[in-house]
Amino acid sequence: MSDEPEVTDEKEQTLFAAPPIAEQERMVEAILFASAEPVTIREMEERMPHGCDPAEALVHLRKRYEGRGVRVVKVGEAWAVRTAPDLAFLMQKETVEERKLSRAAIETLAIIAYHQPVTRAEIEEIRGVAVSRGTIDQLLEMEWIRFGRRRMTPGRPVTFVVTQGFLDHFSLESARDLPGLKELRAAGLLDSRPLPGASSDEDDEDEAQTGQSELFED
Amino acid sequence: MSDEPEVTDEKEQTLFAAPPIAEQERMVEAILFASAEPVTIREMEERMPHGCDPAEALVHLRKRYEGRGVRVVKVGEAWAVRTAPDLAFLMQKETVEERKLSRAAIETLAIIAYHQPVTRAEIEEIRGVAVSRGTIDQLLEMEWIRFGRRRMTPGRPVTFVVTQGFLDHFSLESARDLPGLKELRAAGLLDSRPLPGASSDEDDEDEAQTGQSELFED
Amino acid sequence: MAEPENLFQTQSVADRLQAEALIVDVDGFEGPLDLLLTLSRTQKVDLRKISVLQLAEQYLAFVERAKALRIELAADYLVMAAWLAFLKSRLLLPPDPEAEGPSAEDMAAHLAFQLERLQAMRESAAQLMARDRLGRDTFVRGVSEEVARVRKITYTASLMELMQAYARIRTRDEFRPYAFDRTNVFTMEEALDRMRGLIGFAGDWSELTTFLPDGWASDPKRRRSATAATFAASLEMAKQGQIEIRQSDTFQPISIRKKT
Repeated sequence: MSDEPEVTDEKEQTLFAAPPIAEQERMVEAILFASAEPVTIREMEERMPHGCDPAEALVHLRKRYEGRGVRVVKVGEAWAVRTAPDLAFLMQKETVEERKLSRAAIETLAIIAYHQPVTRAEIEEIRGVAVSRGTIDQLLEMEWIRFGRRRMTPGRPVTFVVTQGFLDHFSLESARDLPGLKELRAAGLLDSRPLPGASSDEDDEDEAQTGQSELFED
Repeated sequence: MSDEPEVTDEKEQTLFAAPPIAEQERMVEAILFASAEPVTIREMEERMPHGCDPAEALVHLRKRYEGRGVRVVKVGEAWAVRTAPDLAFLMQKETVEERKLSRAAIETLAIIAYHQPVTRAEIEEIRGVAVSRGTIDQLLEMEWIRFGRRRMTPGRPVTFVVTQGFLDHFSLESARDLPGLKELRAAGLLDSRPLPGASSDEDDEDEAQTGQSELFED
Repeated sequence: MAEPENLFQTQSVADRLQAEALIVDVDGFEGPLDLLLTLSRTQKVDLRKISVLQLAEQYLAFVERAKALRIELAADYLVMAAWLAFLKSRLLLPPDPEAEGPSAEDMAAHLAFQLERLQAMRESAAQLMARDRLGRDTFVRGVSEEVARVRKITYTASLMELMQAYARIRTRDEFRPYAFDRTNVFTMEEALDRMRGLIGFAGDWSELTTFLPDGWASDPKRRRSATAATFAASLEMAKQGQIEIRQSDTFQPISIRKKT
């Protein structure tokens, strides 16, 4: 284009000189951002204009991201941008799903509420079936039941009692406010009448009541 | 947060105070870097601690990335980090071969973008030719257009509008930023003038006008 | 761009190709408006100053050519041709003050508007496609992190459910599953089997009660069941024409005998 040597010199210099380091830093930034895999210095060099020094640009870039929400990290021989570890919690979204308590769990809970403090063996006796470990764990985790005092009987079994959280959930002042069987029946909450001749549940009732009053005397 | 700040005691303030804005900026940075898709303010809010103001943090963050290798861009109602367009030459490796769009598809897309919400009949009237089912399907499949509200005219025809994906693809903050939109509107070229004498679709007309002005007015 | 008259008689290969491309478009999907827009470019004026009359003539000439060359034109091209012919005649004739409907000028203006609008959309489409495009000019994050969905399950139960559960347990013993008592039931099938075996021996009238099985006559419950079953069986056999039944009066003993 121009024959004048001094102009050529200048032109050549601009043509072949590497971009300023700030510009190189931008390039490295864009490359690291868009790459699915960590990028080696060599790979950066291949992609950047002739004469670039990605290693030096990286030093600047790394500094720039110090303390930021993302960081420039070395992965083996390559480089990548990663979320700052202290912000990992942002990468999850909590969704709350409400489910009905299983029949086993609600029955176990009911027995504990009516008979507390009650041992696992006693729960099983009342329910007539074994109580799975998972059911108890679930209720403990929900913080609706907790461990009570150990029973002073052979084996010193642990007992379960209901918690304040349980009372709050069911809007009860205390477990004593739970209606007895007779009241449940009077309120039509029992679908059944006792069979004629079947042993009356009066005793049951009494027992439950006794159990309860015992429990709540402290 | 509180309506009566003077009543709120110090303890409560520390307990419920949002993180400092610099910290919020880091969080927004991490969230945007981690996502290929634009993220709405609302989504950020859901993931950030209570009381955060991602919109304000974004103002700072956007400024911070001005002139960098990556930029914080607004895409409709959402935000994303994208590489600076002048560095595209570094990204040959990342370029995805794009399905070639037919001339009919490109024109149809432009008509939907500039005239939205627009019915199929209106597109056909502008192009002077039937729009093939495949063209609309292709644009829907690319998630560049979606169905808008039905037009409240006889037959209740469906309308088409462009999507956030469209804005993202063409680096548009909103449909208002379409190139030449203002000039086209000033020249009356976005009106859907009926053929003189063909009065049957007067109602259509009015609605279409309202739709557009609604959409593009600020 | 070739003059429309020349579209079908050009000599150069390039022109011929161009003409063919236009014909393909005519056959294809671009439509009469696209053809008009293409023809309008020969006027080398702003679309706003276009001569619609001239354009109509160009279009009609094109359609004539196509017909002469036996090119099948789609219906909408012919509709447009008819409309343009009408428009042309209206533009050439002095306006009829009695005429209803839009004036020729309005119609011509509308056509010019349509062409201008289509042209504007073409240009906008080109501008749009020339913008910075994601995946070509700008790029998304290479390693996107999925937002882990932490699903937290909370369980719930109502006080009613709690009380009902308790009541269910405590009253469980009051119930036992219902089982049909079969030990004291003599079925009709059994009675039929028995009767079929016995009837051969009863040539004369015999009382139904004599057919009751052994051990079913004493206990009232068993007798009722056996009597009912035997009676039902005898009705069935009578229906089949195997026996006859007789009863002298209400509540009198029922007798049966083999039908001869």
